[in-house]
Amino acid sequence: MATGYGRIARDGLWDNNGVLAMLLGMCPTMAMTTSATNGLGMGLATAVVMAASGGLVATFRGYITQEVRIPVYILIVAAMVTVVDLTMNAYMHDLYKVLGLFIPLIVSNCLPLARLESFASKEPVLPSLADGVFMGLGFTLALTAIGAVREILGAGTLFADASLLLGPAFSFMEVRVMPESMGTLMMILPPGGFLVTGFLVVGKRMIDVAGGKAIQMGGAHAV
Amino acid sequence: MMIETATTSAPYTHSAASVQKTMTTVILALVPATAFNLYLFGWPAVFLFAVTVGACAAMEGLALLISGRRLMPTLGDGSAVLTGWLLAMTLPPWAPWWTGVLGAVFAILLGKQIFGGLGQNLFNPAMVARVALLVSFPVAMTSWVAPHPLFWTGTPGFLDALAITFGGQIPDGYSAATALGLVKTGLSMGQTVSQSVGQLPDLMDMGLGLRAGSLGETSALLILGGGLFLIWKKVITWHVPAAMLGTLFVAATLGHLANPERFTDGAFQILSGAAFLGAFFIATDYVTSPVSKTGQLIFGFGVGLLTWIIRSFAGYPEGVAFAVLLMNSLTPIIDQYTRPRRFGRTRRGEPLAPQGDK
Amino acid sequence: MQEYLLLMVGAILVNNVILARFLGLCSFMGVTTRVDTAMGMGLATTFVITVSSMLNWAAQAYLLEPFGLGYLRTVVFILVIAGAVQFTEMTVRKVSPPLFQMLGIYLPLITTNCAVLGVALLLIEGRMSFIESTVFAFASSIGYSLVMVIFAGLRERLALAEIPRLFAGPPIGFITAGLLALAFMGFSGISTV
Amino acid sequence: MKLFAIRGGIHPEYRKELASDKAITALPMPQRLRILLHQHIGAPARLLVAAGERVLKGQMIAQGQGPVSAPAHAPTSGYIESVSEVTAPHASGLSQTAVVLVPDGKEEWAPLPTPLADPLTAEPQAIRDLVAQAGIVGMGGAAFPSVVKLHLGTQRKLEMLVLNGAECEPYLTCDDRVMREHPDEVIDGARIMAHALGAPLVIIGIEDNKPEALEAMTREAAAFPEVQVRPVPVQYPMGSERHLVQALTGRETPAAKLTADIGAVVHNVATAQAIHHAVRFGRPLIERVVTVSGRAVREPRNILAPIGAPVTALIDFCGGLVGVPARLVQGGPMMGQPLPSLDVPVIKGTSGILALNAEETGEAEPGPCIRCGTCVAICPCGLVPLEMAAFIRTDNLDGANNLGVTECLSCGSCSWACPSHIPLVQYFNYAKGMLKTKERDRAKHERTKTLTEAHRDRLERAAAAKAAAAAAKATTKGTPPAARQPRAEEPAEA
Amino acid sequence: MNKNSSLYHGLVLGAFCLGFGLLLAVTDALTAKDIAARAMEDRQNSLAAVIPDAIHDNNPVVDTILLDVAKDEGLTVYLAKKDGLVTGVAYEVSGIGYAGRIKLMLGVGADGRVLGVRALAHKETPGLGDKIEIKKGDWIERFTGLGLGNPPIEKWKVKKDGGQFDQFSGATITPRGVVGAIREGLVFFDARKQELTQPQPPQKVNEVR
Amino acid sequence: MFLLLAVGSLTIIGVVLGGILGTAARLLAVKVDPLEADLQALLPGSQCGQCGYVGCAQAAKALAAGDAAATVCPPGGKATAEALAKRLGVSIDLSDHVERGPEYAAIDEELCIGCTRCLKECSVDGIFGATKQMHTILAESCHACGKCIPVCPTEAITMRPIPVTLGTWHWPKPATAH
Ligand SMILES: Cc1cc2nc3c(=O)[nH]c(=O)nc-3n(C[C@H](O)[C@H](O)[C@H](O)COP(=O)(O)O)c2cc1C
Ligand SMILES: Cc1cc2nc3c(=O)[nH]c(=O)nc-3n(C[C@H](O)[C@H](O)[C@H](O)COP(=O)(O)O)c2cc1C
Ligand SMILES: Cc1cc2nc3c(=O)[nH]c(=O)nc-3n(C[C@H](O)[C@H](O)[C@H](O)COP(=O)(O)O)c2cc1C
Ligand SMILES: Cc1cc2nc3c(=O)[nH]c(=O)nc-3n(C[C@H](O)[C@H](O)[C@H](O)CO)c2cc1C
Ligand code: SF4
Ligand code: SF4
Ligand code: SF4
Ligand code: SF4
Ligand code: FES
Repeated sequence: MATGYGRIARDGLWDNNGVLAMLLGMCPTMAMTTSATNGLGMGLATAVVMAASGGLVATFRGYITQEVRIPVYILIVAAMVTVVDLTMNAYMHDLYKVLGLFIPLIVSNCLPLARLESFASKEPVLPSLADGVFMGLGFTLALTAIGAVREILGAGTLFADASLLLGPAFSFMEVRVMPESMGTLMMILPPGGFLVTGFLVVGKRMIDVAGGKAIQMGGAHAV
Repeated sequence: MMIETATTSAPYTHSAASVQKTMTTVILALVPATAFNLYLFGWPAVFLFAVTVGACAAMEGLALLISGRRLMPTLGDGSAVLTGWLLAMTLPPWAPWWTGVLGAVFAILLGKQIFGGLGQNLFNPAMVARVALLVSFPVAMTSWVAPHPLFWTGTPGFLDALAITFGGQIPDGYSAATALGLVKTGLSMGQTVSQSVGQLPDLMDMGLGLRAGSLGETSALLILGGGLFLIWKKVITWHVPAAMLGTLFVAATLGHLANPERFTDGAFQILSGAAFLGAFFIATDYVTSPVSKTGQLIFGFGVGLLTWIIRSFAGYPEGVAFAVLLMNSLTPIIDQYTRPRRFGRTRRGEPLAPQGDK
Repeated sequence: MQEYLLLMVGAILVNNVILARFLGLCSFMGVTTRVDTAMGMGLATTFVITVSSMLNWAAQAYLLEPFGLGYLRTVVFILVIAGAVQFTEMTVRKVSPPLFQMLGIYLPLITTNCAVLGVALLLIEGRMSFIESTVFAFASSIGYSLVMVIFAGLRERLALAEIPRLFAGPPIGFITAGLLALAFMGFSGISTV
Repeated sequence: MKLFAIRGGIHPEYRKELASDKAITALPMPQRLRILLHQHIGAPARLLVAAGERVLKGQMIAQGQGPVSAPAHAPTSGYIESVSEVTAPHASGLSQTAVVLVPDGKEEWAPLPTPLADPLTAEPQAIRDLVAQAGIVGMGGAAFPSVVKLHLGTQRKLEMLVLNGAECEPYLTCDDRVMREHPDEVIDGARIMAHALGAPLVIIGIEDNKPEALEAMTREAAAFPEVQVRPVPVQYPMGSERHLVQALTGRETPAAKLTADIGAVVHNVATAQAIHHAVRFGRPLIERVVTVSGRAVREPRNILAPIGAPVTALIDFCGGLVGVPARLVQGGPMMGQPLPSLDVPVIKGTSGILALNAEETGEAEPGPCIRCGTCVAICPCGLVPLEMAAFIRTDNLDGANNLGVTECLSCGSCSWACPSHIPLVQYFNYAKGMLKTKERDRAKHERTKTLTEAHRDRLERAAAAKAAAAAAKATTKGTPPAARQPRAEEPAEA
Repeated sequence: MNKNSSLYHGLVLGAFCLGFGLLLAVTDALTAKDIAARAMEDRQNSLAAVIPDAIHDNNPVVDTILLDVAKDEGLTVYLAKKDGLVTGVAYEVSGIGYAGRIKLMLGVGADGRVLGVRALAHKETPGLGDKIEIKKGDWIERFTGLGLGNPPIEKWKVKKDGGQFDQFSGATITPRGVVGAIREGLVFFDARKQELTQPQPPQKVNEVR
Repeated sequence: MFLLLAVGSLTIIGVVLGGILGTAARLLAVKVDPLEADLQALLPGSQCGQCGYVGCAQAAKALAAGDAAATVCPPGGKATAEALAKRLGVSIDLSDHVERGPEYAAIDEELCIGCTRCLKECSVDGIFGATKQMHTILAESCHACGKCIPVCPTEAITMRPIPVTLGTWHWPKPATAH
């Protein structure tokens, strides 16, 4: 499938974007995007896990039998998630407090597993690592975008609390776009997650169409 | 002589029915209640009504332009105006102008045109807008006023009204709670239903509309009249309204009998909130309700029951809008299971056993 | 009795797994093009969630908690779930090939259906008893199935509608789901679990 | 007498008053008649005459072939000018083989089959023979060879013959006029049919918007206890045989079965009249009553027209057209065929020629379905037109088939009522056509498979035979080699 | 060994479990101490907001007693002591908000006045009910210094219910829940004042993991 | 101690689980794939070779293996393609599938020299004739495989569209204009 790292990067970030094109990893996409900061944090944590587990699966793929492959992949993802969880708790505690709840849920995010099945189990270590990184970054991009839109429309801010996630140096990112009283609450409530994601997929399509590409109709599972 | 050939098959005669006529009839049925209520709530209500209806028509036109369709047959069918009209009738009459505009965006763009326009939408556009506004702006959407009829003393004049609708400030001293809101707040403060209901206008006044509420909420009797007109005109049938109001009444009565201090009675329930408007004008929306009569009975039953449940147990004071949307979501499934029995077949689709000789 | 009822109502309607807790969304978007498929997926998932929640409850109560192995929770849970799922998959493949063909690649993906792990984690967080947690898991998956079926019905109608091309497919699915979530917000406040 | 409700149905504007008071008048013999060889359901008739030949009135000019077919006769005496392709009175505008007859004005009768002296005691087969020879087909619209239906009593125990005098289509008054002017002939024909069918009872159902016809028929039937005349409510499509039987008897014909399976055979009143003529006088079906109506016709009338008369002649007889009509229709406005031009001949099934103006057709540009449910409520077959149409629009023919599109009568009620003017019936006609095409393709496919297998078997057998022959040759040396001559059925190659 | 035997699959999975189990165990061993320390800091930080530093010289996080209350697990009370005398206590209280339970940490001085309140956890609507967080506004600070007599108990309500505390515009349920929780907390303090301020010697030191 | 317990318990879970799964995989394995047989039944069976495979059986094999698309069989047309796609559980877009309308082969009487070559090609025995005599094709049997065309030395055989008759005509799909 992929030839060269440029292709992998393009696929992960845009063409085959996990959220906007493949419609995978929907749960954190909806649940963790009440603000741009949350989306960014969740995305980055997922990217780390995806890269590590992609590399590991590619390394061990010779030993994994068909019958037990899913449990093994999951075991690997779960182990990576736990390692990230423990490490962050111990050494990046402020960040952990923001993301803490979300991290265990990376385990059951479909995206890492889908990539392990379709990429890392067939490709060598380095491309698998790259695929993990770029798919993860693409995921981050999408989540941040969704979070940004929801946050702006819903609360009137952008990147609120970014300094908690990224450190005080990043407090310049925290912007108030409009007064809170104009916030459309629905956008940060559950319906907003679906609506904004839907519109962002349309946005991606418009860009693709402007770029002369055909509209992508299905998600990862459309046969 | 050549005559247009083989483009459309028979029949070559048609009933006089048209979409435009249907929508116009519904609007006509709403006129008395609307006029009376606009009088009751004065200029701010008039402004908001105009803004909402105008914005809905404008959004419809905008969507048609964007999608490159012709404006006329579609814009002229009256469905967008009707949506706007119904939406305006469920807003707090003195709500600021932007609720009408944003409501039009929710109703026409999000609720209708994204799905492909008239007939394609899954959810009732007016109720989508109403609920989206309620969820998004709980403050603005729950600020009610008592009736202040036009030209009475104490009623805001034209200029004051401009300030209310376009300045967004309801002056102190006007606000009042709706009947349902009062009971709900009462309950959450530990008052019993009878204590709260004691503070309410009596049922007669509720029927006439002399109380706080939206345009479509207050004068239940005029709404009823409009509804009966629609039934008479065969625009709607009795199934949805009867099933909905009946279920709501029965559920409320049973609850009231079981625990009068916790649940209001049946008459109160069907006369308050948007029950009548919902039963005759909203739950009956063709597009989003089942097509068969059995389906409509089930639909009405569902709306009635959910309305009572949401009003009695859930956080929001208003149940009809949510109940309608919830049942809208079940409509395709209801449709699938309530198809009529085909001629010569059993309900399950097998051919009938021959009867007759022997 | 009443508390179980409230627990169930809460799990099915108020804090619906899909629409309020955002769990299991990939299958929600993927396996809902037809009502019967959605029903099949709902059944399979209900089975997996209920069984694996019981097993996970046991694992928590008799292994992780007594020995202070809390950090292994995620790993152990997911292994139990993976086992339960793959066992179900093989059974379905054998017993009902048509169902297997319909559910296609989703059966293995039940493993990564967040709803399964999510419900298990919620049980532990809520410190529920065995009965409570079983009731909760079952009710949650009923809520899951309910919304799956409703959504599938809506999508069958969408398939017949003239959706503008830019919105056809996933976007209109998301928007419909958003409106469905909006409708379900009507239940908020019924019980506060 | 008790009547039973039928599901759905509509009440269109009937506009029968345009022609109902006009007595049946005979059309002056036109210059040319064009008699189609295929005026009925079933196999086309086989030509018996050639150009240049003279034929006599009532002479058979084409013979039915196969079990379901009907002959054609010369409506008058004259010369066969040619046998040529002419535009058929059919929506497709395709052409069909016709015998072009130039009348000689002599009206000279050919020898006719001997009529039955007392048909009511005759052998049923004798009646059926006469009906078959007379080329009678159902005059209620479907043009199904009547003799086939008269066989229904041989396998089944029938309880009644139902005579269909509903004439529920708007505008049409030909059956009404026949019943008013010739009630005796209709009732006699009905009794003959009942006898042939072995049905003890005749029920004549007439919509109660035809009081004169009811009165005349009731009066005439009084003499015969086994004949009942019953008014039925005005409700389109009361004339559909399954619905008429249901209204009269309360019995519902099971899907994929005939009304005969529940004891009733239905015939049209004009068919009864034609059978009366055939059996009592040996006369073939060579003319029929046609209602020419519509507001675009100057003077609507009921015309007794020879089969094969050009539609133009009928229109001219009515004083011509008023302006350009929006629609020209053969049959009723609900189920009729649009005519490609006025230059088509009258056939046995032509009950009406309508020229309708735009106001009458009420056609408008279709809009989207607003799911008003009207079509569901009125479909007399309990179908869901809106859903079927949506499936067909999205090319999901299987979906429409599952919902029963093939059971749709094409009665047009749904299209008539649809406020969005969706051409529902056309969707269904299209789907039915496509499904039939698919079925034909599938059958062909099966046939190809069988043929291929036969071919392969044959080759194998031939190869085996050759090998055997070679072996035999090896044993009986010296025999001269058989002349190898490939025959068509048996190519020598393996 | 036969790649298709059950044992082989078992061993493969087992091997991976072994390997990753080891990895996790090691990670846990390495991080456990730090995590515990972080947890302690967290607890201290949250207590610091409701118990001013000035009034104690002990570590309230570890200086706790367990009161048996109607709830099954008992209520952990953190004690602030100066020179061995209890100067203040802190414990968790909760109220019903719009979307569920709101958990608060309430600090009460020995004199029965509120030392401070902080929201620990809640699910209120962002933009409406979340103004009870100190991050979103100082509303929660207004209780500091107040006690049951000041204002009188019947005024410990939101204004809408006839009390003296402001609700937020558009959200009454959340503040009602919070005010109610604090009121109940103070009533509890009154009722159990003896036990709280003169704790019995066998103090139960809560193990912090 | 705890470390041992952790690693140990996890390993045991893993071994047991893997064992169960391995066993289940073997016990529950679905033996033969009935797909190929089903697919072959759906193909015309005329072994015409237009698909590029040696015959229908090979075409079915390729379909089952996923090497061929559902549209592989030209003579089968849209109907076969749909049936194959349904059996394979894939969705195909046939909207721009240009289908040659139904056709049949016909022999030009003037040109036919009666060489009998075409006759041998036809797998449905649709061609009749004898040596040196004019041959005819039975239109009802011909399934338009076209194999007879290239072998004809005088190019007497051409494909003709099967004409629409009153019996096969049907209403066109209404134009959707809104
Ligand atoms: C599209 C649009 C949306 C608005 N939404 C809100 C809103 O959600 N809440 C609100 O109070 N005002 C809203 N406004 C109105 C302005 O923000 C208005 O200035 C404000 O209500 C003034 O009230 P304040 O002075 O109390 O903030 C909106 C205006 C527009 C044009
Ligand atoms: C919708 C519909 C309406 C019909 N209306 C009439 C009618 O009014 N009169 C009539 O004789 N036949 C009518 N028919 C045809 C009858 O079903 C039936 O074919 C006919 O009465 C049989 O008699 P025949 O064979 O003598 O024509 C109608 C059929 C359909 C499907
Ligand atoms: C989407 C939504 C979220 C809400 N969230 C809260 C909340 O977090 N806290 C709260 O007290 N009320 C909340 N409410 C409740 C309403 O604002 C309710 O009308 C109000 O609390 C009742 O107060 P009132 O007596 O001022 O009308 C919410 C309402 C809506 C529609
Ligand atoms: C009886 C009747 C009731 C209607 N009710 C509504 C309604 O509640 N909300 C709405 O937006 N449109 C309503 N409409 C208008 C129209 O059906 C609606 O705009 C469509 O849902 C848009 O596709 C109604 C129309 C009719 C005929
Ligand atoms: S045309 Fe067919 S679908 Fe329409 S009403 Fe008549 S029978 Fe029903
Ligand atoms: S009558 Fe027309 S608009 Fe009404 S439901 Fe049927 S198809 Fe739709
Ligand atoms: S093209 Fe079709 S008919 Fe010909 S051999 Fe291939 S599969 Fe068989
Ligand atoms: S195209 Fe030729 S070879 Fe093929 S079936 Fe027709 S006649 Fe036979
Ligand atoms: S991320 Fe939750 S199911 Fe896919």
